[in-house]
Amino acid sequence: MGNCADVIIIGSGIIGNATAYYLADKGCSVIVLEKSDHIGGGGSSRNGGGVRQSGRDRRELPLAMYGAANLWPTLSEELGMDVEYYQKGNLRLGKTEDHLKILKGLTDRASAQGLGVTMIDQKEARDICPYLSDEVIGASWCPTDGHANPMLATLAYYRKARQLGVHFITGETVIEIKKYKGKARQVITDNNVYEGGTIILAAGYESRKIAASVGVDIPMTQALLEVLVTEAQPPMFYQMLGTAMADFYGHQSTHGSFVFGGSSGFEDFNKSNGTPLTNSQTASCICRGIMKYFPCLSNAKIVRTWAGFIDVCADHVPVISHVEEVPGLILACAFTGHGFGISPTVGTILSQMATGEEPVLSIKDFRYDRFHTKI
Amino acid sequence: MRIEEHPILGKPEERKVISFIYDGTPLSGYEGEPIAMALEAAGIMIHRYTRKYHKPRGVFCAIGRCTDCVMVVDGIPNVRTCITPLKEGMVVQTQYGVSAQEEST
Amino acid sequence: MNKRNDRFADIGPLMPQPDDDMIICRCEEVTKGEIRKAVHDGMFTLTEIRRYLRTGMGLCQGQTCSKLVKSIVAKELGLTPGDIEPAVSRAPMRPVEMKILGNDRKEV
Amino acid sequence: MNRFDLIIIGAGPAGLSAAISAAKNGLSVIVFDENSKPGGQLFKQIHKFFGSKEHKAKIRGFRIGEELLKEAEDLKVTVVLNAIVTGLYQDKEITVKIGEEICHYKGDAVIVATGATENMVPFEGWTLPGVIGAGASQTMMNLHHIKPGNRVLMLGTGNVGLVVSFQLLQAGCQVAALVDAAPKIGGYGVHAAKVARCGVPFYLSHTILKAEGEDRVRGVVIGEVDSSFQLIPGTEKHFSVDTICLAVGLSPMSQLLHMAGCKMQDTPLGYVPVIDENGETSIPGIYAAGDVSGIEEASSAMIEGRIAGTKAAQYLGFLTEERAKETTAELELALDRLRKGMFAPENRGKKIALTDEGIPVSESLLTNGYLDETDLDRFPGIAKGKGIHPVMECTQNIPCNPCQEACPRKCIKIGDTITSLPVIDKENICSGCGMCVASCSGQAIFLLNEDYEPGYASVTLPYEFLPIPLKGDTGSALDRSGKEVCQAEIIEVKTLKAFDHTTLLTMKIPLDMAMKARFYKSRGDSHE
Repeated sequence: MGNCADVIIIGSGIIGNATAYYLADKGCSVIVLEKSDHIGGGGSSRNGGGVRQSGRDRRELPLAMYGAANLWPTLSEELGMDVEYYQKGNLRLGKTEDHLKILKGLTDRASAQGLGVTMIDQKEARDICPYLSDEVIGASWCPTDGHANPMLATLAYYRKARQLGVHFITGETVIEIKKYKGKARQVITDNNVYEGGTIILAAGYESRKIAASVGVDIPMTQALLEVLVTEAQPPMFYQMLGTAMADFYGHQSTHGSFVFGGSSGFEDFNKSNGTPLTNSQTASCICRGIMKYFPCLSNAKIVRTWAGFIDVCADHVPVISHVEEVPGLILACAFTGHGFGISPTVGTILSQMATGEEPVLSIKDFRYDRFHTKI
Repeated sequence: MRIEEHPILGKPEERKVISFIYDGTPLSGYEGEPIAMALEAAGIMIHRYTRKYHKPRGVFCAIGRCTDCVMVVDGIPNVRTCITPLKEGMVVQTQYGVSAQEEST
Repeated sequence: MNKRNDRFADIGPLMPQPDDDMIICRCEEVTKGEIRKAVHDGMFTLTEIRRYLRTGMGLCQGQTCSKLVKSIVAKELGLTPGDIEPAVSRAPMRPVEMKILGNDRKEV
Repeated sequence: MNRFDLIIIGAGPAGLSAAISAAKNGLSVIVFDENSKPGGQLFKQIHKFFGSKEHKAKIRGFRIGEELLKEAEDLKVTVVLNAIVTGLYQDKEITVKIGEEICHYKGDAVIVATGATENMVPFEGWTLPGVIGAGASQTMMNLHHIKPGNRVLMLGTGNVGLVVSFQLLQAGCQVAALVDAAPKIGGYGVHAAKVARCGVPFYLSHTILKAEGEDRVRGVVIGEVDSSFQLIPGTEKHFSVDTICLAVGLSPMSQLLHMAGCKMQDTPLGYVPVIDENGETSIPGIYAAGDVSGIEEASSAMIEGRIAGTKAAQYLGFLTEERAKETTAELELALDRLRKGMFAPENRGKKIALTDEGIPVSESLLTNGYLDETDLDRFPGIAKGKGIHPVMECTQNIPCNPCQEACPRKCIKIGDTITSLPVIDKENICSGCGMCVASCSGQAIFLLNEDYEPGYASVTLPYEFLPIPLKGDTGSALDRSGKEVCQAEIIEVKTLKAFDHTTLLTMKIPLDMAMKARFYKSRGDSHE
């Protein structure tokens, strides 16, 4: 294959790897370039693993619903590797009337779009998850939500795509994309030049700098979030958890350890030395958030905390789009921290876009040129 | 097996003898010595059985790094017994996987 | 910079060895054979092996096994252990109960 | 925010030394250590240290620890114990678990002195209870007064393997064998000789094949390996033991430095931060000292600590550059003196055939753990003499000279290069006081008197076991390999405070055994 392929994908995160798999499955030749030394080194392996539909932006909900119905349930089988997907529902918890009001708003909008999500009271919530603190007075409940292991899912797509002949190359920093006779053709890295019929840019926040090399800009910023994991616990419950005020989110994994993410309020301001570093206060804040809802976990030992960047789009919805002014370039970035749950759907759509097929769902809401001033 | 007198270190300084419960049976040890040492002195080497292969594990590094010596102490699992001081009336249980209950499998 | 960046490079077939069922990661009970197979599945760095098999993700966070896993991965890739980057070290250095980790807001 | 001029993580030899030299220059210093006792490895080391006076030679490790602690307390250094530093973040901020809470501290400078942890080598059954680290058994014996087992097999013949094997014998355990895959013993010959003359066999070019037992270690099988470490079929040997100690090297615990973002590198001495000669990492104001910056001995860790403490003082303006350079230059010389001789870092792995004096080294010492009789007469320290005189079976260039200072009559000369072999100064007459025998860190000096009685000679040897024999006891004399060679009668037992728990036994033996008998075994007592 050398340095030419039908499709060059920039970024070996969950989106890049999934797309590579679906393309190889269609018989395309694919090269995936990853800047870091690790496959899935970015946010894809660092997130909380939620595969949820409730709480999604109405434009993004169809992608989530399609995945939960058609792709996630059979993914482990399809990729020949357990991605630890659970469809045991999502509880978004509330402790005050205001919380319930927020949850009610989200529930009504989503059910209007056909998602099976309802408000439940304290008793029903505790029937589903008996470990809840009795201060929880109600929750929104979506039985078809779930969670999976982001590390395994990212590597499972990679492993399968690699088996199907996709060339993955790590340690390749993309400098620029170059047009050839008006069409995006070359991907130039520190030490190589690659050529592809189609170029898919799926490098998270880094996509902004690369897109600029062909005169395209995506309005997004970077935020630094943290996640923590506990020691293994006896099996307790497998619902995906969240709260009205997003104090924390997370779930128990197959291994028995609980993975929890959360926010300190400084996500847009946390500093790093270029690599995602934790700061000295966030993990403690997440712990306080968790214990408010799950006092029974207060003795659980935290064994690791880590951080990850998310690419925050101006309107908090991703860019999944052809770029007419740069034919042959497809953008897939700015997932704003909730790309994992919709990655199988997005991978499928991107593989259809790259092979001229009609995407299974409309992507008009995710055009790259949708950003207009407020007046 | 305790060293009564050591050629270089001599006799250990006086320590209070206290009692604790190990898997339901009362044992005695010195206050403040690591739980693992009190067990070792009583000839108890197995601290836990691993979750996947149910294999016995005991003290390995004795400085709180390898976590092989963990047991359920006063109801809390994964306590590193090689660095946790013994206290009067402590309840120490063999750990099976991640808890004190022997798994049914 | 990991020398084996071309993940399509042929590292030869996975040859079973007599000590494949030996436990290497004591916390998560991962065997040598599973580590070697993971390399042949495409996992060329310790971070990938760690995420793929959970080696080094147990209670001791790799303090006991990371050096062993490193030499197994290096041997399988035909590299020296020095070429393999260890996984990133993260807080907490020792397991800390949630209620203790959450107890840090005290104006001193 | 709790802020200090200097935060030191680890109160071992390096950490305490750094705290002392920083506090001497007026810095506000706080030291954190996760253990309940400070001193790190020092309090587990009960043997007398090597080196020279400036390295606190001939003092036992734990006494050095006590000295350091006292000095730190006198200088008002705060040492917080049971304090686990859980993270080293940006802006030199650390989080410390103390009791039931997490405290935040910041330092204008940070010295990481977190030491090392033991390497592992897997073999079938290595997860059985009873397989422990050599350092673990040292902790159990010397800190907690617990015997790790009754009968022990030691894997690894570096200094740790040798020293801990001797300590196992002192604690009353039996040592079945010392095993190493390498063809040669890795540690000091004198340490090997101490164990060999107790009758403990060495199996080099051997490795552990299998630990036997279901619920705990019940036995072990070792096998010989060829030069490429492949098993030679049919060479399996079984030992019934209840404990297996692994002394296969140490690795720096450099996780905090890696977390903080310091540039790291993989070296034969472990995964360590890239540091300059003063221990400063790639992040200005963050230093690494002691084993965390590269595995060496406690003696070098103490000096590295003092260098880092001095540099931190200069970095924060408490010391002028000139004064700092003066101090560190002197310390670097002391450090350099330690890094000389056959076991110096630059000689690591090299085949050394001759001593600095050009004397062929004893092959037997490297493969069996004891000098062969044919080796004896070519070494300056081993010679016949009139009346009582010292015999120094010290045949390797190691940085050590306590015997030179110990002798009141100046009978022993090493000279300025402390790695030279000890030489007997014929002009001075030995008084038989035994100070040299007691002060030798390697227990390699004996007093010989071939004119004790017609047909008989006396041998005075260092003895650090219990029970201490009594004058008039009879038993057997063992040769350097621990084989019983003749009857022996104890004619003198000397224990002085100055000997610091090394008892001097003098035994009467037939004259022809004078250059053979080097140890004593009372009847019914087995050290094997």
